[in-house]
Amino acid sequence: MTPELKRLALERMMLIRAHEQAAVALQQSGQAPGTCTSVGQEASAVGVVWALTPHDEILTNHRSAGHLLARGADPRRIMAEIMGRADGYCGGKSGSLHISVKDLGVLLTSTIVGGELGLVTGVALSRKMQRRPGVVACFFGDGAACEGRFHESVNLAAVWNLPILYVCENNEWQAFVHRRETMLTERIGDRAAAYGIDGASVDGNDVAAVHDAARAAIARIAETGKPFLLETVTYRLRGHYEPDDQAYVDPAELSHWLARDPIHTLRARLEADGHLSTADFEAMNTRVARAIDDAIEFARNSPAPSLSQLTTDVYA
Amino acid sequence: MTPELKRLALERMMLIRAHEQAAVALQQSGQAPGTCTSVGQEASAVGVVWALTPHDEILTNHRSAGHLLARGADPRRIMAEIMGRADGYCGGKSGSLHISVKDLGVLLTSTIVGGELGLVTGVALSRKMQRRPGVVACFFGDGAACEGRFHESVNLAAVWNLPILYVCENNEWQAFVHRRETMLTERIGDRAAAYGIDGASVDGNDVAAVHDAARAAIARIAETGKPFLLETVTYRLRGHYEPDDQAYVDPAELSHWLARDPIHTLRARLEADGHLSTADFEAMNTRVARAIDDAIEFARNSPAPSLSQLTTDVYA
Amino acid sequence: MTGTMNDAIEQALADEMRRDERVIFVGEGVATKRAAIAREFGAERVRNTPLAEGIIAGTAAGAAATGLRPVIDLLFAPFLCYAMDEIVNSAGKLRYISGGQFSFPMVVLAGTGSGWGVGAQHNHNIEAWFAHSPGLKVVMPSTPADARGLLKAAIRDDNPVLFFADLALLYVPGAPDDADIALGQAAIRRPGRDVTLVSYAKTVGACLEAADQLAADGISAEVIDLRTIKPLDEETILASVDRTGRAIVVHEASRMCGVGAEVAAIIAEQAFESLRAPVLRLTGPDAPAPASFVLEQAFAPGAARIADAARTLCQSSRAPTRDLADA
Amino acid sequence: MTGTMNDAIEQALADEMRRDERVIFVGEGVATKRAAIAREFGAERVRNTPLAEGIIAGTAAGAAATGLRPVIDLLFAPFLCYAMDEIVNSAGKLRYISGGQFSFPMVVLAGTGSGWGVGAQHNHNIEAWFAHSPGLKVVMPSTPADARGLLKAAIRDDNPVLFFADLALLYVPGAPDDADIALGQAAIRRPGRDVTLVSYAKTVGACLEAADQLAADGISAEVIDLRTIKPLDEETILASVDRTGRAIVVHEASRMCGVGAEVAAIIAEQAFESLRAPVLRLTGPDAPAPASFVLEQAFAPGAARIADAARTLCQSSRAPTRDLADA
Ligand SMILES: Cc1ncc(C[n+]2csc(CCOP(=O)(O)OP(=O)(O)O)c2C)c(N)n1
Ligand SMILES: Cc1ncc(C[n+]2csc(CCOP(=O)(O)OP(=O)(O)O)c2C)c(N)n1
Ligand SMILES: [Mg+2]
Ligand SMILES: [Mg+2]
Repeated sequence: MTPELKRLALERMMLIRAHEQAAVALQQSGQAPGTCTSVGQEASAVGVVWALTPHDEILTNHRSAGHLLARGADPRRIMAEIMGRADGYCGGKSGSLHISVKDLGVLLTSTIVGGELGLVTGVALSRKMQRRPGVVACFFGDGAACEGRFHESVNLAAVWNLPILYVCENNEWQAFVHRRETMLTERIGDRAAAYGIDGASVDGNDVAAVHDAARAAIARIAETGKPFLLETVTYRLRGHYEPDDQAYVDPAELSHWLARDPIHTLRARLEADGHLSTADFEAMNTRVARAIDDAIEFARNSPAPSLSQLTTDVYA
Repeated sequence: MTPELKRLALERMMLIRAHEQAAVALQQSGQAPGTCTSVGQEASAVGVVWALTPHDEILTNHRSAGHLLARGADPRRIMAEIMGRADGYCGGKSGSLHISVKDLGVLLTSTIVGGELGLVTGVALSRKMQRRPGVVACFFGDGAACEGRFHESVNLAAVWNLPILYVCENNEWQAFVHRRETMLTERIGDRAAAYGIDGASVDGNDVAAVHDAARAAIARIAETGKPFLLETVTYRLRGHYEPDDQAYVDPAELSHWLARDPIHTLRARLEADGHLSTADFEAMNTRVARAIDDAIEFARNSPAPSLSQLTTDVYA
Repeated sequence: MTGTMNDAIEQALADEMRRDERVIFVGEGVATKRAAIAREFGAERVRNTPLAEGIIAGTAAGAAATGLRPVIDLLFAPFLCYAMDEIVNSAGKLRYISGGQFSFPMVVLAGTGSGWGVGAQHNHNIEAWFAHSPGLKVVMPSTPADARGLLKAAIRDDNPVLFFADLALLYVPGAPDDADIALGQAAIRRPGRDVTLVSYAKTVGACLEAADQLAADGISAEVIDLRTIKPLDEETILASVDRTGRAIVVHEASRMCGVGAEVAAIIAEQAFESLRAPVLRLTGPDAPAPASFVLEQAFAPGAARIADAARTLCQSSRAPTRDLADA
Repeated sequence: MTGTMNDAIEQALADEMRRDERVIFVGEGVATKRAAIAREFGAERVRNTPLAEGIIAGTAAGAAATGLRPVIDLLFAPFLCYAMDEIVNSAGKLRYISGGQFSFPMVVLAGTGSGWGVGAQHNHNIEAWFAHSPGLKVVMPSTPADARGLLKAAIRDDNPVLFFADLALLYVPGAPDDADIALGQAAIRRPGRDVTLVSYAKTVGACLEAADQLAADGISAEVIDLRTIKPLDEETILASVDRTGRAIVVHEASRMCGVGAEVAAIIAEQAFESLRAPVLRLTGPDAPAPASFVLEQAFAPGAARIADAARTLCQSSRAPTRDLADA
């Protein structure tokens, strides 16, 4: 990443963080239901999504705000969806857990863990049969990697040569269960070998490293025609779902990762390299704050869906 | 295996083959529904099952005759079950596809591909929590290894240290689909690494090699407390389910494997080593033929289940 | 031209795959077992899969949402248990959840029902599950012609359709003539005045047999074949019961919360004034399907049971309320 | 002593785990979220799992068949879609398939229903699926006390029991007193003469509210809480309808092939002579569950709708057949 791109990445990561903090505040003040925030995972989202072309597609899950905002989704319509309003991306029918934005190629978002893994093969098959170049990125967690659908999906994609960038965002937690309680191996990227495809693991808190790894993976998919399994090693800095006091989290583990906050480290590096002035940073802060204030304002003013919506969009 | 044990193994393998051929004949003459025969896979069944103690347990699937007969099940009651008679091991309610024999530790036989994989973890958990030593052997096919439940089962067994001997009988076919259409890798035993456990692949048509590999695997389970994934590389010499002309099978592949028929090769080896005389072999043939004739006779004379059985054994 | 329901399914597939190149056919061994289809349409559109129902259904849903029109063969109904998430939570719900951004034009094929002696893990009539779930349609034909017409309609429909083939009917010769049949239209197989027999799949034949027996006793039974279970053709059912004043619902699936419960409830709610007798259900028992031939044959209600029930019903009847009202 | 349904579930678990060391508690995060249970009974009996519902349910079935009595928490009802094979094809059928060699004493816990705004992949009332399937029992309580008694009965039962907790009721304070409650017994929450309201889970409250409103109009409504869906307490339902001559079945689950269809069908068949009016069903729509609060609140039938329906029913009624017969 160029310094310029890194600065843009920092601002987008700050936008994601601010969005999540706003969602938390709204939940705490009873203005919105709980959400699964991506606090701490912003680098993984921006690093991968910015490696995609506008024609590539994305499948994501319950922890999607980072992917959506990295892709350029409108914070106002995301916030409206979280608050269940008519102007939300899904008219309020989804809420925060499965926000799709077809116009941006963010497709079939599911909160069933493993749902995206079950659907992405079909999305990639369409792309392949319609002779559309590019890839489909599929974001899922370390928990989803324990579901049988992970096995079925990666294996089918390998056998059928589907252009899928599997992105396992390993944040060490599966709701209230630590990843180490659920698997004996450390690196999910290594599982690629079991399917005869390539894989890699990257520091998910270093946006530049993630971006490079994602671009290399996409190049590899173009070369081999096969899917690629990329693991971004990161950490869930807030609880699983608001509210969650994380009393069950080892404080040492948490502080270890707090010290590796992807936003703080990126900012520090940019400043150290002389690519970011305090003024630059303040300007970013201001723009981000304004965008999120607008989003909240927009969502608050958006009407509730009309009751007639209860039974629309069931059948085509 | 000692020469004596090999002779016994040969006779048991001949019994399995004769049983399957009888089942085929009954189907062809309209006296029994179709079955999934284990013709060609007798060495895998006898080699593994004879490595178990009477206290160990077995889960198997739709292709179970070899496992049942190797374990010492009564050919008469198997045949009666296949013919849907009252004296069958399941009173005729199962038919050939899911024959359990609890008294022999052959538990929860399922014809849902992957069913045994989903159930074996619980059987092993009971054994472990009840402090019963030994292992649970779980027979499944290369097709079952494609089901998500394979992934979930092996992973949970690894994390929970369950004493399971996973035995993947890779016969190159998954009903009407060749294994190579379903996976990019050649050796299913290698997948153990993805779960942090040990695995191995063995010539599944060499009963002594299978037996040694199974014994080594069981010893390893005792040592590590972890499950073991053993692949027996074999071949389905008849069709998937009677009747099946196998028109879809490459004749070269079939003849390659016909030349490696586990019964013929074992017999030839024993004869070459001077451990089997023609008289010995004839005597075996006679005993086997009589056992199968008895079985058919018994099954034919067994009554159909009474209609009252339609609704028994539904609730405990 | 004659053929079986199995032929009809293959013909409908070929017809639609010729008509619309977006239609693909996917499943465990479909390219092997439907060799003619595989030859004509090629390996890209006719695909064998690894043994994994969940990803087959998920792939279909993902492909349907992005421009293809998949038909998947999951072989036997109980195997759908591995694909419930993809069928119900994804294909059935993601249109709604997304506020209408996606549609799922896909068909799921599966066989079920007594006849092959394969037991409860290959034979389980679960069509009611899908009727109970939003966003899905359900078809279960009783003739080759209906199978052909309904499968074509299912493939052209923009919603996920579950297409269940009754194993006992799959290889029965018939006339799979090529008539268009819209989803949601029941067929009156035999008109009658005294009692309405509502059924689908194999038990339609039992009802027709029963109707013959009843005719001998001077009882005129009307036989309705639902053909499509969801959307359900309530009009045809209610119009018939308004005429006959008596109804018996017959199917192989078990009783509790089955399609028969739905049909009986609709009649009890919307044809109450016309009813002259209790609405009866004759169904399979609350038990898994046995393999043994004699037990399997006893599972689904047969003609004798149906005729007996109809006779009792016609004896013990009263005038309908609408007449009583004037009394 | 007061507590919520969630407390009651934990108490029942603790009671049974103390009483019977074969009872184990397994699921994603159960050891974390039920820390007191984990502390008391230890890591061997209270187990967190990898994220894989299918193997959790399969492990429970395999363990149940070999001497343990597992209780598994699958969290939310839609997640059962990943475990249908283990619940339906294994736990529900292998006793029968094996000719009675195995039994499956296990309990599956899951939450569902509107109230949390979590949308259709966390909220889907699918209890009817399991009522339709052989070998399974189904419980869905409406009070903390019932939850405690029924969960204990479920854990002691030798069959697989699906235990659904209505999310809207889970944290409502109540009195989880420790009474034994047998499976299969409905409760008459309020006696009445004119109309029977049959319901379960959250809509029981709506029926009681409706009954209050109706009382003001001089209509006396009887409210039946099924508590157990399978086995269904037909006697209590039929006895009530024999007295009132009118019935409305109310639930949040969708209409087609739901529990309401079964109850209405039973009434139409076995209480026909007592009926003075059509049997009505008030249910959730044929739609996935919306997340938006206003839409979610409109999903399940409320007191006003129930009271209106009851009023119409009581106006437009006739004398029951048994009286008409003498006319
Ligand atoms: C099939 C299914 N099981 C359980 C859940 C409840 N749940 C939601 S998120 C979550 C944890 C997922 O962990 P992971 O896949 O690592 O993703 P993360 O939340 O850590 O981003 C769980 C258990 C679910 N939504 N779907
Ligand atoms: C879930 C499920 N899907 C499909 C089938 C149909 N079927 C029965 S056996 C079989 C092939 C199984 O292949 P494999 O696991 O390799 O075992 P093999 O038959 O080769 O011994 C199939 C597809 C089934 N019984 N269950
Ligand atoms: Mg995680
Ligand atoms: Mg095989």
